[in-house]
Amino acid sequence: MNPSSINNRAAQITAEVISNKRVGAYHHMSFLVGDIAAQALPGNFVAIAVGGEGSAMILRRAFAIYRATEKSAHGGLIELIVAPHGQGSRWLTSLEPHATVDMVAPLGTHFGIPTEPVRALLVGGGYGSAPLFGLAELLKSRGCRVDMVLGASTANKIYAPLDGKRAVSSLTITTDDGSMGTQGQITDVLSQIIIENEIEIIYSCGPMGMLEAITKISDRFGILHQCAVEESMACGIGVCMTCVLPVTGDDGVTRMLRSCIDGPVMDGSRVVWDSKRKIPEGTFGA
Amino acid sequence: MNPSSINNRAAQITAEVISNKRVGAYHHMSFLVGDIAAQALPGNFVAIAVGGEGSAMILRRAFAIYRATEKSAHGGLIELIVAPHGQGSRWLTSLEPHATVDMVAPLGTHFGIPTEPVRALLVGGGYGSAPLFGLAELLKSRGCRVDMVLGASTANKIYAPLDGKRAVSSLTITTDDGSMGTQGQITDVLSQIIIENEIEIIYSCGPMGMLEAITKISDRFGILHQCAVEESMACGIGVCMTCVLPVTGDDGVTRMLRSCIDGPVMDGSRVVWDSKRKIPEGTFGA
Amino acid sequence: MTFSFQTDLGGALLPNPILTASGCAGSGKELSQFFPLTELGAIVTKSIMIKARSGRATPRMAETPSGMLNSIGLQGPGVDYFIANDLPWLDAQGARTVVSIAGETVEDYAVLARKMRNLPGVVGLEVNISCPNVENRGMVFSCQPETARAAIEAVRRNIGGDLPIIAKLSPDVTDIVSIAREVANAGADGVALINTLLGMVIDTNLMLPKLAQKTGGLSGPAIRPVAVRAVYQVHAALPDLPILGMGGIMTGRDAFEFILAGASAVSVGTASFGNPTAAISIKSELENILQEKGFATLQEAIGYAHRN
Amino acid sequence: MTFSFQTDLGGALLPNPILTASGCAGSGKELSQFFPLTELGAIVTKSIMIKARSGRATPRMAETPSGMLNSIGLQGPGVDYFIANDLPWLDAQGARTVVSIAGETVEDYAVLARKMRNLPGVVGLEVNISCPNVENRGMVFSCQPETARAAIEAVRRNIGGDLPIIAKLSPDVTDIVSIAREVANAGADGVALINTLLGMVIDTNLMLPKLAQKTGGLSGPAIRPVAVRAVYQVHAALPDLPILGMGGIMTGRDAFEFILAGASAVSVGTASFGNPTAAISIKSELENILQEKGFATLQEAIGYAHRN
Ligand SMILES: Cc1cc2nc3c(=O)[nH]c(=O)nc-3n(C[C@H](O)[C@H](O)[C@H](O)COP(=O)(O)OP(=O)(O)OC[C@H]3O[C@@H](n4cnc5c(N)ncnc54)[C@H](O)[C@@H]3O)c2cc1C
Ligand SMILES: Cc1cc2nc3c(=O)[nH]c(=O)nc-3n(C[C@H](O)[C@H](O)[C@H](O)COP(=O)(O)OP(=O)(O)OC[C@H]3O[C@@H](n4cnc5c(N)ncnc54)[C@H](O)[C@@H]3O)c2cc1C
Ligand SMILES: Cc1cc2nc3c(=O)[nH]c(=O)nc-3n(C[C@H](O)[C@H](O)[C@H](O)COP(=O)(O)O)c2cc1C
Ligand SMILES: Cc1cc2nc3c(=O)[nH]c(=O)nc-3n(C[C@H](O)[C@H](O)[C@H](O)COP(=O)(O)O)c2cc1C
Ligand code: FES
Ligand code: FES
Repeated sequence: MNPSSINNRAAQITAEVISNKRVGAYHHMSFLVGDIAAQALPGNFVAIAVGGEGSAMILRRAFAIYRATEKSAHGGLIELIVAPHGQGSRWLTSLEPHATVDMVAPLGTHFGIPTEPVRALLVGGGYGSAPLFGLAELLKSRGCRVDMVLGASTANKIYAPLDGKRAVSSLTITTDDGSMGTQGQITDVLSQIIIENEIEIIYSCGPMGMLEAITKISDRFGILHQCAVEESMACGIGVCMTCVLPVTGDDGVTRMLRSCIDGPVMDGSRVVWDSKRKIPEGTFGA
Repeated sequence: MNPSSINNRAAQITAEVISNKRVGAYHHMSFLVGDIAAQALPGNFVAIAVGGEGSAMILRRAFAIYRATEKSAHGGLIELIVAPHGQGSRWLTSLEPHATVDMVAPLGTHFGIPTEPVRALLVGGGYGSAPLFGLAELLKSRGCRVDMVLGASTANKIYAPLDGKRAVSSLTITTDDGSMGTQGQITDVLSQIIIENEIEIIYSCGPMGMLEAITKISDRFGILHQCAVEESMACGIGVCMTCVLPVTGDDGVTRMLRSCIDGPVMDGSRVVWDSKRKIPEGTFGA
Repeated sequence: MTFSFQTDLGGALLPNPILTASGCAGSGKELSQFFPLTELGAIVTKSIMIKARSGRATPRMAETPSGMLNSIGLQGPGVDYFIANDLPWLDAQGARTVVSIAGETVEDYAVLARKMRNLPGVVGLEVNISCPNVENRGMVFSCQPETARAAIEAVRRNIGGDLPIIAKLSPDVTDIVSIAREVANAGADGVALINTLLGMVIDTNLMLPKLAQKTGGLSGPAIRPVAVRAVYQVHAALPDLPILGMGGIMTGRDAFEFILAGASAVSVGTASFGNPTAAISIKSELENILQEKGFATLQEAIGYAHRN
Repeated sequence: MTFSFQTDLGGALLPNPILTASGCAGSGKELSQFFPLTELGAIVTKSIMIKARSGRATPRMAETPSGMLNSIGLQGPGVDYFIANDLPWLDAQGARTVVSIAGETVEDYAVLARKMRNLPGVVGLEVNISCPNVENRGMVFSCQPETARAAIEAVRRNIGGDLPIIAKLSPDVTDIVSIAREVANAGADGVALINTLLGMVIDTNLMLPKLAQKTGGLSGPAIRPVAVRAVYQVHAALPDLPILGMGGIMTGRDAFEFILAGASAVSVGTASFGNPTAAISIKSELENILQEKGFATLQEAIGYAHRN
């Protein structure tokens, strides 16, 4: 097993809800988190206990960090984009300002930042756009050109706030139903954008199927693809082994790695996709 | 088994919290309940689902009706006195106005009202005073003289609001620590009050130990004692058989009766007290 | 085309697959103030014994995380009172009744079965064999293949006619499939899965078991994964044996889970304590889900999770 | 007088009775970012097998009411990697380690036991016999008295020295007391109660079992009443057999329940997933409760609910 890179910056805190606004199909929520905002890097996530005292939901829910601000008017802030999907996220999005939550953050790996300016394409599906805006800013501050493609089933599931787009040179939107941008899927427009903008690296976040499809394209072009995966997680801190997926290492060996501490950001071309419900042949220990 | 008197006036409704005020150790809470307020009689109780969606608490909590008002400014109101004791009652007392709860009401038997004016003594322990004020008003409106004794461990557990006391000719208070009224227990003062006021019937509500002690006194004086018992209840509507206690019927046979539908108001002298953790000998079916 | 919600529970034809769970619906009267009993596929009575029983001492109940413990101890007035009073009332409502019977000896089951002949409105018999066998050191009948078989054989021999026999099994066994196979061979037309799990809560204030009886039966959503697993395993091994599934069903989604696992019908127990109209909501929710998923009949959905 | 929180788990002397549960603390490193591992009575490792294992396919997890299902399938790097890497790290932290071992054959247990001789920082061995026995149609070792005995005897014969052996039992049996008696006779110094209950969740969208492996182990507060019952029963029958209690312990109150039922120490599993510092809170809460209740030592409280 690969020695995992434990994110030693994580802390367990009580975070106060500062704001909670509906934006399309999502809620933009910000939390007062103190010092740990300074520790968060694009791609990291937080894990929040949901349901309150006496809840039947005993596991935390993970959310990608949309933005971390060290020194806001309130102090350290972390912002999230939450889809009210099931019981846990509905509880979270029902919280009013001043409510508090138990949060562990920041967790997981972060997007790797090239040491030299590169031409980067950021691809987000649904709320998967959340971690990309902070990344875009960081890349731009390092002199990179940043293009962005966002896709969703329909317009109100595209999360692309005005201020978030500041760092982006171009933004392409696709929706399955054509209610915003180009009708179709992200992958329909990707190749052209890669060619036109001479993309050298792709960063992505979204549903696993999308990440797999992007990997096929990035592999074809022979460019790097860092993707933030989303596996079902029980602990978020590396102790339960529920969140694994098969990843091939430098030694050519495929191992079941934890997406919470060896991820969520992983090298797309190293992930053995389409491994749901089976262990790929030849995996270490299979 | 005795054919139980099912309270056919019960309905399941969504009730809105109208107010929630701390009074001493308790919360006075009022709920908008519509038509069912008209159905409630002193001694009846309500059963409220606690914990909200996704709660690990799957059973309702029972609360005696403090007051039911058919036509308030808001429409039908039910008021409760809730002690924030454990997880369920803490959840309930944390609700803000406009929150809603799932309530089944009114449930159980009610205090029997004599057809002729009598001299009644109402005895309440802790939040057990709650159902007695509405009863006092009703008795007074029927021409009864009403005396009242309230007891608790300490002053802030005596619930006796000014407007509640209107119908009462005398109010005696005892506290274990002497922080209000006479130091001691209700039973220390009872005999004297019974004699002085020539009491003909006792109505009581409070901890089971207190009800048992009152029964001993009422039996000695040979006067009626209607008490509202509080057994741990899973359903409140007569379907689970968890809330039983042994009660001797007219036929001299002791049966395990459900305190939720054959009670909570029962004839104290018919209850076989001190039956926790054992079935009294000779009980039907034992 | 109209959707068919009908089910066949080992010969009992029911208009819909939602039943009450034994011991969780009083005598029927108590629930009838909230909805007409005819709305349900059937009413399962609390387990009836030969003689009246006081049940266990209190406390009989403890709430647990997403569940509860009970030790009612089969309180009831006995079979003759039941036949003279409760059953005619149920029949007068037009309710379909599944009578649950429980015994302490094999002979008890035989006697009770004979009493069940030709009763009005009775559509089936649930044989609760999750009871202590007084002739065998109090071992629960359904915990041993031999005693499970003996109890069911006694019922089969004595019931006469074609009243369906559903054997209700305890989950507290090493291999529930082997018990199900045994009772099927002994003549059960179906199995009811699952009864409560044996549990205990200790009152940390008194520092004693909370229930007077010390142990009790665990029910509610906490046990649902165990129940679904039992239904799935038994259906996989004995696909032709009808199953009445139960254990923590609170919503139509939960009922659907049992149907997919292989239940032909489901019982709603603990849910009714928290919500008197739970069974009715579950019924309409399940009907909606089945139709949304494109099933034309309930029948098609039974065991659907076993496809590959 | 100072309060004594010490416990003796079948020969393992621990400064306090709070341990992690096997498979719920990673390699130790992951939790050590939240608190020093020396704070706990001991760290129980995930079950170590002879060879590396990829574990089961995903999904491996489903949340359930007040619980969760998992089918990790004992993913791990194998015993040699463990001895070379994880154990020295734990020892360097000063952690007391209880190594959990798991095998697929009786011989596996023998081999693993031999490897456990003279390891640094190891204070005990937990023998996870809730594993499928490949030589016996995949039947779980601890589900049959004979196979449970065989596995523990193999460890006893091969361990040498006086490392305490704790046999970890599955609750999915008809009679857990008889299994506990069997492993005690076979040489176990104590028992760990309980492992997870076999359960299933069906994904009602996919209409298939949610876990790739279909069934999984149910843990968390949902199963606590079953666990407390098992501890109580085994302590009542075998009062001298030390018990490591677990199953849904979330708070100090819950831990106290297990101590009162008869556990000499407790393991915290699923609670750590929802709260990385759960074990530490539980430890201080339990210490407070014991003192409030007037116990001078933990020892006095063990099995206190059995008094009469
Ligand atoms: C690394 C990571 C980042 C995430 N970022 C975001 C985000 O920025 N915004 C957002 O809205 N959601 C995000 N999610 C998903 C989020 O954690 C919840 O799964 C989602 O909100 C549904 O939870 P629920 O309680 O509402 O739904 P339920 O369906 O009631 O919850 C389901 C349970 O299933 C598990 N589960 C099932 N499928 C998944 C899955 N695909 N991913 C994670 N858990 C699953 C959950 O852990 C939980 O135990 C992220 C998940 C991960 C793992
Ligand atoms: C007929 C009746 C009338 C009541 N009236 C009032 C009232 O007016 N005001 C008030 O504050 N409380 C009243 N109670 C008590 C109330 O129902 C709750 O038991 C109490 O609020 C504690 O619940 P909890 O969830 O906070 O505590 P927890 O201790 O977390 O809840 C405990 C669980 O134990 C059960 N339980 C244990 N002991 C008792 C007991 N003695 N009585 C009832 N349930 C028990 C509860 O049903 C629940 O399942 C009444 C109870 C009954 C049965
Ligand atoms: C209070 C109570 C009483 C019960 N009484 C009986 C009974 O008399 N006979 C029986 O076969 N099962 C009895 N059961 C078990 C239920 O019928 C059912 O099998 C179990 O509770 C699981 O379903 P649930 O989780 O929906 O309640 C009882 C359960 C409860 C909670
Ligand atoms: C994700 C997970 C992995 C587990 N892995 C193991 C294991 O490797 N060996 C073992 O003996 N028990 C294992 N268990 C069982 C736990 O050690 C414990 O017995 C059980 O979960 C009950 O305790 P809990 O409710 O506190 O989690 C595992 C449990 C979980 C939830
Ligand atoms: S979520 Fe527990 S190891 Fe990743
Ligand atoms: S509380 Fe269920 S019968 Fe009384």
